[in-house]
Amino acid sequence: MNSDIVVIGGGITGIAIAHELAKRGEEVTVIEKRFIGSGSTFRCGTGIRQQFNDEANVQVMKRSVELWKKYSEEYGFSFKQTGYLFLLYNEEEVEQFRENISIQNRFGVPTKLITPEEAKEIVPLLDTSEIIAASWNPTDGKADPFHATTAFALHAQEMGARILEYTEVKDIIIADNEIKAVKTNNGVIKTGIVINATNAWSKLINAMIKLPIRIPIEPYRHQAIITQPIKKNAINPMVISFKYKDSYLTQTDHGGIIGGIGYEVGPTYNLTPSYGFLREVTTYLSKIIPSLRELLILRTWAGYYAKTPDSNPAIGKIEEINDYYIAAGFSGHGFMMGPAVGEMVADLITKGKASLPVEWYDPYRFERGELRQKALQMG
Amino acid sequence: MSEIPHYLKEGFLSVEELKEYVGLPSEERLRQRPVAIPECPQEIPCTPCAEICPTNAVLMEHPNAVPVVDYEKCIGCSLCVQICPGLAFFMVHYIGEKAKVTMPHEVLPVPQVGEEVVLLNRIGEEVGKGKVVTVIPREKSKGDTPIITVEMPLELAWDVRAVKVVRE
Amino acid sequence: MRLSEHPILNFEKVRGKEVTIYFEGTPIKAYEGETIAMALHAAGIRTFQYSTKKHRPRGLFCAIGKCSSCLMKVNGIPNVRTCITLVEDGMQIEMQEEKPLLPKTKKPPKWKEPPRIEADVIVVGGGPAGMMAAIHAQDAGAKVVLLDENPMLGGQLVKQTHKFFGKREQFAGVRGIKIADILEEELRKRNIELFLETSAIMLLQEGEEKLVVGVRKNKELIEFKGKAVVVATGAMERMIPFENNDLPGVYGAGAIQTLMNTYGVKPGDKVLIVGAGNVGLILAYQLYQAGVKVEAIVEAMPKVGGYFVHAAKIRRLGIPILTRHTILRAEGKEKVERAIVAQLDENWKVIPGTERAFEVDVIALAVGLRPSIELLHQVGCQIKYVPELGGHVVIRDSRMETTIRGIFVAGDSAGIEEATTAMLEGKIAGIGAALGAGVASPEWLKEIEKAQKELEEFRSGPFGSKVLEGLKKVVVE
Amino acid sequence: MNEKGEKIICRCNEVTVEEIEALIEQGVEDIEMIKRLLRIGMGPCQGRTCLPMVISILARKTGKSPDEIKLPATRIPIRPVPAGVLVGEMDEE
Repeated sequence: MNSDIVVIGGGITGIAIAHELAKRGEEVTVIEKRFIGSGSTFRCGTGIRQQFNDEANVQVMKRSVELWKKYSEEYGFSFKQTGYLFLLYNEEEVEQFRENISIQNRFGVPTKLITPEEAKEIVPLLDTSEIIAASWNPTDGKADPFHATTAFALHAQEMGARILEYTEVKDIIIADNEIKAVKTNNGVIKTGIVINATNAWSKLINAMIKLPIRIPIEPYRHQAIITQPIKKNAINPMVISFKYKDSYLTQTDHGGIIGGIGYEVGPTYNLTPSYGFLREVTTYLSKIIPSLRELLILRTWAGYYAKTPDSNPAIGKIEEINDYYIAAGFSGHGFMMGPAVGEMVADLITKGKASLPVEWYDPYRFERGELRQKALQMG
Repeated sequence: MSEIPHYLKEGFLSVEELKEYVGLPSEERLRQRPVAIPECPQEIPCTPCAEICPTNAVLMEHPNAVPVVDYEKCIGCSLCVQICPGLAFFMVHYIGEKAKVTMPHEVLPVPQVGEEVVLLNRIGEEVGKGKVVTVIPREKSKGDTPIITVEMPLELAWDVRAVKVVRE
Repeated sequence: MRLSEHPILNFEKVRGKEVTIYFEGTPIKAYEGETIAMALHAAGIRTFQYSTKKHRPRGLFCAIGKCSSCLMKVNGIPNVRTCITLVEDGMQIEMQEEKPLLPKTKKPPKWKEPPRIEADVIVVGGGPAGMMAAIHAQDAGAKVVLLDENPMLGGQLVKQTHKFFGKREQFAGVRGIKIADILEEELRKRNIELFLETSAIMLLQEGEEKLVVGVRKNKELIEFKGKAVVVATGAMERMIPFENNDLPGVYGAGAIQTLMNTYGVKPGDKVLIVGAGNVGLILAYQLYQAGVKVEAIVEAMPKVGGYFVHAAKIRRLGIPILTRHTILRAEGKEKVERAIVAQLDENWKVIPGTERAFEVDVIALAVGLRPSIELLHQVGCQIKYVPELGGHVVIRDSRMETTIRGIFVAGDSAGIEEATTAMLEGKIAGIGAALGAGVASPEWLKEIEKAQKELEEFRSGPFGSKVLEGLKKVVVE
Repeated sequence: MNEKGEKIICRCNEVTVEEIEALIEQGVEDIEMIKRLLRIGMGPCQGRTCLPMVISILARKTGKSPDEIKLPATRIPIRPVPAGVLVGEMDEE
């Protein structure tokens, strides 16, 4: 089999990249070890926000939200702009967020500071007794990861992309620093361009090309819970509280409350949820929304934050091997970045440069010791 | 798949099957005293009838074996009828033109001695009327199951295995 | 409607003081000792909720807290499992949309370290297998603690009014309900610590020992630390797909037995039973004893699957058994009013033109049980799909130890069989656990061997051969 | 007699036989995908009622044996628990 471009990894990143490339008429094949989304995408917290604390991420996420809106309408999957509400408990936090907000506003993202009363109007079940303000962006939102990823994949295929599930990459064949082919458990695919979109497993793929630089991406176990379904409009936005262990929660389309806290274990590939987490997450989340105490917790599960030291992904072209790109290390916010990353990588491949600030995600920054400002992340 | 016997298809033993699987006692024996008739043709792990019989008349080679009654040894004490968890043991006794059939009766109401009851065959059809001559109530039954003996016309002795108590 | 007289049962135990509960504001008579669902059913209430998407009426199904069909709002708290929650005087019960509204101002719960109970052997499940495991583990020298999520011990035994089979020393000839009493007496004699209304919600490895986390009365977290665990969590009724299979009035066979035999509530007036295995046949007999008309039993196979003697018992009471028949559809507006059945040909296809209707208000599904292995699967025991044993079961050795050292299994949760084998397996697992916990002397191995021999003997007939086939696939040394 | 009724597989999420078969016919044969796209097994009973039927439908339609279809993971808590109970003490209002 031949393919001009091979994307390794069928999560939102790989699928979005393939979708964008196929849209531009490129021949692309996605190789996924299990089924699409089976990595971290199908385990994510579903949130999509533009509220970041640096210019690059704000611009990228603004574009991503535009794409989420466009494709959700075109393809018919759920993307709701129900907003993100960061609860702020002291002057220091408020100051921090004032700065973030001014960066966001500069790029046209309409975040603003609101009062606890206003916050309570948006989420009546909130316990606002401890907050002094909140950061509110009504254009942030959430999407159903299953339907979204499947929709992108389906349309990518309609536009000519090939998606091979249950196909695992065993080796990448290189000669004279040129990629010749990708060897899988189902045969060999001749190709010259490979994109590593394997996030938590990117180390393994990087090893196959004997990547000469250090790109530290490690899998950390994070966990989440889902409750029984309750009446709609109970908790519309994604509510965040850094005070209470970086917790986040929101209501999903089907009515259950999904949420998590900054409880991290790793580096590890073990995805067994723990008792300790279950008690902590219920403790912290019920401080934010006390009536949660009555809700039945149906299940916990775990997923990876594929983390880099500055919580920003590595996106870019590797010079030493032709042509090898990487788009991995999303540190807990890969789902939301998906469509924009698709554009950025497709731009790099077809035009050699991107209109979004892709340099911020320079894969070489770790080698150079030039870490970026830590990206805003919760859970 | 081997041929499914009639009793498994229908859930009841035909009289022919009864003769084939169990073998009936002689008329002479039936007139001597009540005799236990096992209607249990299937191998299941169950032994209380063999264990309770005071004269070892119930033969069972191993716990799954079908019970076989040695009619000569059987003294007609009805303990097997009382204990059988499957309610599958009966006693038959010929006296003159009548037969007395002893059977378990685990539904309400339990009839009284002398009461007339409706006789039911193995598929619950009403086939006649009979008179209750003995009742061993639950408290006195070794197997916690009331046992009744019903007098009926002789020709019904091999059909009737249950009764219906009808009161105003 | 409540049953008053019964040839075998006495309902005084579950009819304590009379109390009043309110359904949507209407007062209903109930008795202390009953569960909410039973009281509602006795008052003729069949529909407990409507499903959100398609607004389908829903009511009871399994009646043992596993299927979540009976959820209602009780005293303002949503999603209470009414089938295993006891009534209290003055309770306010309301139908909830499947998506209830959260109550507003509430104080957040306070962190509390749960009490920790320490023992050598923890037994999860107080049915015949669990009780035997507890009794023998204690006799073998272990300190035992037993949990069961129901308000009473006995598992399925408390509903079984029929006499058991096997040998007399295995309680043959004794009614299930009496066996439950006998075993409970043995438990209490030994002062084994009991936790009723306590559901195990997880099983964890903590260092060298095991941790079982339980929730009591849906209010309190309790931790149980032990060296070995015996999981005897029983089985759950299977469901089959037929049209309108979620109408109120379609019940698992076990649910009807709970209504009728445990709580003395009449399940309905006319019943159609699907399945002529032992459960369906016994259920038909129990319904007849309770004064409920059984219109028919339909069985897809060409023969009766359960013991012939159970079938003979009901045929002579006039209950028809229709082999090679299946149920097509349940009909009725808010609840079952009719069942449509049809005949099958040799290839399991419906023969057109053979549809017939039975006017019934209850359809009992007795189509098979499957082992409840959730706790074992969650902790990581290896499982395998074995149809002869009822579905997914754990791999274990001949001493009932699973692929995780120190975790044992017994009873229906190890493979669907009977109470007799459950008790023998419970004995083996209990002694095995005591040995595993290091508190029993090796002398006890002889008792395990004795029980293993009895099991072999019990299983040596044609009914046991199917189980033996299944066991070949899951027993490894 | 009534018109055709729905054969419900997942009671919690009202998923019918037809919906599952349609998805399989579209090429979705992994039980984990069927679960996520139709939400079978994701309700309060966590698959206790529906998973055996889904596995049997999958086996029937794909020709695989039920043993080859991996049962989705059972996670803690194995039965629904009110969040407040997991924390500890629930004071009455």
